[in-house]
Amino acid sequence: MARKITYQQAINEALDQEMSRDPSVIVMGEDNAGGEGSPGEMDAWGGVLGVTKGLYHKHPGRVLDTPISESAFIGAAIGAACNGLRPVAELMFVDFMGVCFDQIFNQAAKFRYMFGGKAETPVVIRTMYGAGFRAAAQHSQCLYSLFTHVPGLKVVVPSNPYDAKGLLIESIRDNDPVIFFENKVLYTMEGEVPEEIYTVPFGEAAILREGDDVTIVALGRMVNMAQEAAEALQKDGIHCEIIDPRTTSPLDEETILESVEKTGRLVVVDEANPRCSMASDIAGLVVRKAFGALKAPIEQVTAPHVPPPFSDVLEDLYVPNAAKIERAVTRVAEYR
Amino acid sequence: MARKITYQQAINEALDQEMSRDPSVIVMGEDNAGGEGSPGEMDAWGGVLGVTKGLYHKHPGRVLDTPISESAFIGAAIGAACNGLRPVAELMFVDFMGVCFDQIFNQAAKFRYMFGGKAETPVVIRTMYGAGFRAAAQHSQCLYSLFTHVPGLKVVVPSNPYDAKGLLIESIRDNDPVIFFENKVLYTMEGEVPEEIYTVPFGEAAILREGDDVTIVALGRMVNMAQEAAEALQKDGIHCEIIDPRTTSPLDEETILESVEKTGRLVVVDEANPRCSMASDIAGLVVRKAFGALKAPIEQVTAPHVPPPFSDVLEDLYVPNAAKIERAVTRVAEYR
Amino acid sequence: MNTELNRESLLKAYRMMRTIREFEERVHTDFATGEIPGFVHLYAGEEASATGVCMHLSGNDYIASTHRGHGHCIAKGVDPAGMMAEIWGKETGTCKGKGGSMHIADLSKGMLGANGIVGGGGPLICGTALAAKLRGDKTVGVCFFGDGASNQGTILEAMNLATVWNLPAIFVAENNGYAETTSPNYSVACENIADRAAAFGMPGVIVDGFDFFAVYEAAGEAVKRAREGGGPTLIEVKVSRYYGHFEGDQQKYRAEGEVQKLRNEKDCLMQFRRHVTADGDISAAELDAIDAEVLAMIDDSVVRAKADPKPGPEELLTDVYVSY
Amino acid sequence: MNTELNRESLLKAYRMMRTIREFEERVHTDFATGEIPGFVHLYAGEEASATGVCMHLSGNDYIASTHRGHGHCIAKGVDPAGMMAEIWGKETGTCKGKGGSMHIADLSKGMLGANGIVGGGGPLICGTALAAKLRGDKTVGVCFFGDGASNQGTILEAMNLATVWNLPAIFVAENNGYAETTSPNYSVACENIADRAAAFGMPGVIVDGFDFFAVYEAAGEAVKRAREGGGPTLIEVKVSRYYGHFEGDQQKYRAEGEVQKLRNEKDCLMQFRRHVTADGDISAAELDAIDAEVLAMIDDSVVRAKADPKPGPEELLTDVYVSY
Ligand SMILES: Cc1ncc(C[n+]2csc(CCOP(=O)(O)OP(=O)(O)O)c2C)c(N)n1
Ligand SMILES: Cc1ncc(C[n+]2csc(CCOP(=O)(O)OP(=O)(O)O)c2C)c(N)n1
Ligand SMILES: [Mg+2]
Ligand SMILES: [Mg+2]
Repeated sequence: MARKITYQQAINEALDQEMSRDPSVIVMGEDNAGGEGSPGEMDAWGGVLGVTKGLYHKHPGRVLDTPISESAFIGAAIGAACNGLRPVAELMFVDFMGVCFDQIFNQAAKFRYMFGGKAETPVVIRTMYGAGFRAAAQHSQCLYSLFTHVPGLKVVVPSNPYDAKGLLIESIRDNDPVIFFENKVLYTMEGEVPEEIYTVPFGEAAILREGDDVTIVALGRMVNMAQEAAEALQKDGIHCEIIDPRTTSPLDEETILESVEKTGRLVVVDEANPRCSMASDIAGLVVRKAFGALKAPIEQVTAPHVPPPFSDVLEDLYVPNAAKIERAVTRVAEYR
Repeated sequence: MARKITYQQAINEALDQEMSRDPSVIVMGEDNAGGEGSPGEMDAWGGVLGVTKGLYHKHPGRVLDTPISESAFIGAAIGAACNGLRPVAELMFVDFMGVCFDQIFNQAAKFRYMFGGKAETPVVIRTMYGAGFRAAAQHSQCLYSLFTHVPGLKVVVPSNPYDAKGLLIESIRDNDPVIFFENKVLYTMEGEVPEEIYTVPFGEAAILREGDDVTIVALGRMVNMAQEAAEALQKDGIHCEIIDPRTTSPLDEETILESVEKTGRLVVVDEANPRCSMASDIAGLVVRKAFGALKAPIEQVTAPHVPPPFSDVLEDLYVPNAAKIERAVTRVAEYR
Repeated sequence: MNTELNRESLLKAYRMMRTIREFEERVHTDFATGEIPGFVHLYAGEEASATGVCMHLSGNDYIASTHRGHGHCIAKGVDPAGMMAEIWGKETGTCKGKGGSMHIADLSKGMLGANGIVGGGGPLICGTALAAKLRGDKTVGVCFFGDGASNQGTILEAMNLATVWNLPAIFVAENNGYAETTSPNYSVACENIADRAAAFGMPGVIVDGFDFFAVYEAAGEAVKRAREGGGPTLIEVKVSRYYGHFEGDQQKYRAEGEVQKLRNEKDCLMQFRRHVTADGDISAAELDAIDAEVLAMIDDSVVRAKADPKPGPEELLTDVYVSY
Repeated sequence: MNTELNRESLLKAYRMMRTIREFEERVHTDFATGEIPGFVHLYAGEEASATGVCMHLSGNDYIASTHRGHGHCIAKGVDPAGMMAEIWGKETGTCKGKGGSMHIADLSKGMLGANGIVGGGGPLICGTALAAKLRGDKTVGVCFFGDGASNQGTILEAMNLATVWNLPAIFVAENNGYAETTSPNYSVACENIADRAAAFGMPGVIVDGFDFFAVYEAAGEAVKRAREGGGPTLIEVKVSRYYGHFEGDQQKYRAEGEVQKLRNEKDCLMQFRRHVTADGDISAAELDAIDAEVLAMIDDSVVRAKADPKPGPEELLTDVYVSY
C-alpha cells in the first residue's frame, strides 16, 4: 500500500520535488524562509502554518521571505514569471487578496490576451482558505468564486493529499497564472500519496462515488462532508454520485453534465457565501445544458450570506455539514 | 411631461440635492474637485467624465480631490462614515478595485457583523463599469458579481436616468455600505427625471415590459438591449417580460420567480464574464425556487470568458447585444 | 518630564498598564488549557505604548488598532470584562462573540476595531480624522500599526493622505522587532520607521516604548499639534513583545533569553513603578493595591466569561445589514 | 557631460526622441479626426526621459511603463509601425489590436507593457529584476511612473521591496506636474518625489527632464549601480506634457501659455539640437535628415495602419489561456 502523508506534507513535497527538478522554481511569501533578519533560527516557521518548512535549507537562495507588501511581492512573482522564473508565491490567507488583487486579476490574468498572445505568466499563487479555525470574518473566507470569475486565471481547489500534490505540480508546470486554494482544515488530513512525481490534470473532475439517484458536486473540504452524507444516505437507499471538480477554472463541465443526465438530480455543496458562487455557477451550467434530464430543483448547500462568525457555535452553524447535505439530497431525491 | 436629463446629469443632481439637504454628505475622488494644486481653474474636470462637475463651487469644502491612493481615500470614506459623515467616494473605474478591495470587502462590509451589530457604515462608493469605450481590458469590466458575492455590501446597478437619481439618493441615505455601478455608455442616455428629490428602494425590481412567453432578466445597459430584442421578438409573436433587478444585492427574488412562474422560460442578460456571474446567480436561484414552473433551459447571455478586447470589431462582438438576446429567447421559446 | 501628570493621572496610567498586562498574562495562561479558540496575539510588554498615547485621548477621539489589539482597547476604555467574554466567544462579549480577539471594537468608546488585516487601520483613521476636521470638533484619530505593517501600501498611502488633507491624525508605529518571524532589519528598507515621516511631509520621532513617560511626552506633542490643526505625526515606538506572534508560537527565530532580559531590565511597569515611587509622591503600597484590584477584576472577568452563554443560533444571521 | 556619448550614440538618441515626438504629434492629429478609438495619453514633451534612460538599456533589460507608454515603448525598441497599427486597432498591431494604446507590450524587446493601472508596474519590475538577480545575468529593470503614481501603495511597496531584496531596479518618477488635473503640489506630501528614496533606503536624485544629458547621466549612474549589485535608485525627472491628460482634455486646470512657453524655451529636442550642433561634431543638416526620415517612417506607418485589416472575429476568443 502506498505511503500516507498529510495534505500539508503533500504540498511541501510537491514544492520540494519541483524545486529540485527545475531551478527556475522559487518560493516566496511572508515568513516562508521564516526568520530573515531575526537573531534566532532561519526556517523557524516555513509560512504561518509551516507548509514551506524545510525548503529554505534544501534550496539555498530560492525561498524568500517578504515584507508585508502583498502587492509588491505577488506582483514581483508575476514579473519574475515574465522573465523566465516559475515562482510560487504565498498569499497567506486568501482573505488578504484585497490588498493585492490588481496584480492578480488585471496584470497576470490579462497579459496574454492584452498582449495579443505574446506573453506567458507561469506563476502560482498558493493561498489558504476556509472556515473552521475560529479565525473569524477576515481569516475564514473561501473567495474562489472571485478568482473563477476572472478570465485568464486558473483556479485549483484540491480536496485531498493526493490531488494536492498532483495538482500543485501541474500548477507549477502550467504556463498560465494559477491560484491554488489550500483548505486550512485539510492540512492535517492524511491520504495515500506516491513518493514519485506525478501530475493531476486541470479540468478533469474526480468521480469519488458512483450512484444513480442524486449527483453531489462538492468542492475542497466539502467533498469529505459529501462523502459522509452519502454514506448515511446509502442506508436510506439513496445512492449518491459524488463529483469533485478539483479545478473550478477550467471546469470539467462534461463530467458534471453526464452525471446529471444519469441522475436527473443535483445538489451543489460549496463552503463559500451563496451569491455569485461556484454553487450558483454549477447550477446555472446544469439548467442551461442538462435541463432535459433534470427531475428536481437544484439545491445549493452553502454558507449563509453573512461573514464568517467567530464563536465556535456560530461558526459550526455557518459551515455546511453532512447533515445539511443529507437534508438537501433527501429533498431533491424525494421531489416529484 | 416631465423634464428630460441624462443619466450623468441625474447622478450629479442626486449628489447636489443630497449635499444641499444633508451637511454630512461629502464627495471625494480623483479629480472630483478637479484641479487641486494646479495653476488653472478649479472644477476643471469634476471627475474623469465630469459627473461631479459643478459641485465643488456649490458646496465649498465638501468636494475633495484625492491623491491616486484608492486604498487610502476609499478607506477614509469608510472611516468617516463611522464618525458621522455620509461620504460618497468615487472609484473612477471599477477595474481599479484591485488596489483597494480590502477596505471595501473586509472593512466596510464586515464591521457591522464583526462588531456585533454595533457599527453603521453609511458610505457610498460610486464607480464606472462596462465596455463600449474601446478602453480595453483594464477599463471595461463589470465586476459587480465580485461585490455581490460579499455579504454586507449592497450593490446597485441602475439602467436609466430615473433610477440612477432615485437609487443614488437611496444609497446615500442607506446606513450600509453601497456600491453604486454607473455604466459609462449610459451617461449620455436621456430620460424623464423629476426635479424633486425621490428615492427608489433597494430590492425592488422594475418590470419594464409584460409578457407571457419568456422572462428576460437584464442588468444595467443590458436592459436597453433586452428592450430592443423584445420589440423585435414581439413581431415574431414572442412576448417577453423584462425585469430589471436594479439592485443585485439585495435581489428582488420574488419578482423574478413570479414572472418565471408565469412564463416558464428565462433568459438572463449580463454584460459581465459568465463564470460565477449574476447571470449564473439568477439561473441558480430560479432552478432552485421555481423549478416546477420551468419549461426550458435557462439561457445566459453574457460576455465570453475572455478579457475585454480593444479593437472595436472585437469589443462589439464581446458585449451582448439585441441580436444575441433574440436568438437566446427564440431558442428558449421554441424549446419543447 | 512628567510634569503634566498629577498623582491621579499617574495612578490612572499605572492601572491602565497593569490591566493590560494582567489581561494578557491571563489570556496566555488560559489559552494554554485549550479553552480559548482562534488566533490570539498578546500585547504584553508593549503596555507603555498604548497607555502613553491613549492617556491623551478622550472618548470622542478615535483609534484604529491591529490584530494585537487588546492593549489598545483597554487603554481606550473598552470594558475588559466584555473583551474577555469576547475572546471566549460568549454572547456577553463586546461584539457578542461574533468578532473575537482580532475584531474587538467599541465605537461608543472611539475604538474603531482591532483589525485582522495588517495595515487596515491607516486609511480608516484618515476617515475619522477627516470627519473631525470637517466638523471642527478638535478630536483626533490615532492609528497603531506594527513594524511589519509599515511596509504595507495602505499605511504608506494613508500617511501621505493625512498630510495632503492636513488631518488631525497620529501614526504610531509599534516596532516590536518582529512581524511574525521576520525582522524589520530585513523588511524595512530604511534605518528607522520614523525616517519615513519625511517622505510623507510630517514630523517623525522615535521613542523608547518601555518608557511610559517618553511615549507620553511624544504623543502629547503629536496630539496637541493635531488638535491645533498642525497635521499628522509619525511616532515610532521601539518596544518588544513578551510572547509569541500568536499563542502557540515556539519563537525559534528569537535570541535565547531575549525576553527574560527585557522583562528584567526594561519592563515598562517596573520602570514606571521605580520612577514614581522614587519621586516619593506615590507609595509602593498604593501600586500594590492597584495590582490586587486589577487582578481581582481580571479574575472576575474570566469567571464570568466562562460562565456566560455562547451566542444563540439566531445570531448567525443577524447584524449583517442595517436594513436588507 | 556627454563624454560617454559618441557621434553614433548622439544620433541614435536624437532619432529616438524625434521618433517619439513625431509619433505623438501624428496620433494627436489623427485622434482629432475621430478615427482613433479609446483613451490615448500622449508623451510629447517628455521624450528626453524615456530616451535618456533607455539609451543605457539593452534588449534583455526590462522596463515597465504606464498609460502614457508610447515613448517608453519606442525608446525600448518596440516597432513604431506595429504600435501605430495597435493604436488603430488593427490585427497587424503589436498586440494584434487586442491591447490598444494603454496595453502595448513587447516582451521580446524587454517591454513589459504600458499599464492601465496607475502604479501597476512597480511590483512587476521588482519581479523581472529578481529573476535577473537570481540568474546573475547583470540585466536591470526600470519602472517608469508618474507623479500621481508616486502616491500609489504599489509603487511605495515596490521601492521598499527592491531595497530589501537588493534588486537591480531603477524607479523613474516622471513628474510632469499633473495627474489628470491634480498637481503634485497638492497630492505629494513631501517637497520632491525624490525625497521618498530615503524612506526606502535608496539614493534619490532629481533631474531636469527637458535635458537629455542630465537624464542620461543620472540614469547611467543608476543603471551602473544596479548592474553591479548596488541596488535600486529613485530618479525624479521634472518634466511636462505638451498635450492634455488624454486626447480630448480641455486642460482648463493649466496656466495660460504654459505649454507654449515650455515648447519655446525648454523643449528637449531643441536643447539637444543646440547642444550637439554647438559642439560642431554634428551638423544641423544631419539632424534635419533624421527628421525627414522619421517623418516619412511615421507617415508610412499611418498609411499602413489605416489600410491594415481589423482582427478577425475568431480573435475574440484566442490568446487567453496558454492551455485551457
Ligand atoms: C494584509 C495582511 N497580510 C498578512 C497578514 C498576516 N499577519 C498577521 S500579523 C502579521 C505580522 C504583523 O507584524 P507587525 O505589523 O510588526 O505587528 P506585530 O505582530 O509585531 O504586532 C502578519 C504577517 C495579515 N493579517 N494581513
Ligand atoms: C489605480 C488607478 N487609479 C486611477 C487611474 C486613473 N488614472 C489614469 S492616469 C491618471 C493620472 C496619472 O498621473 P501620473 O501618475 O502623474 O501620470 P501622467 O498621466 O501625468 O503621466 C489617473 C488618475 C488608473 N488608471 N489606475
Ligand atoms: Mg512587529
Ligand atoms: Mg503626472
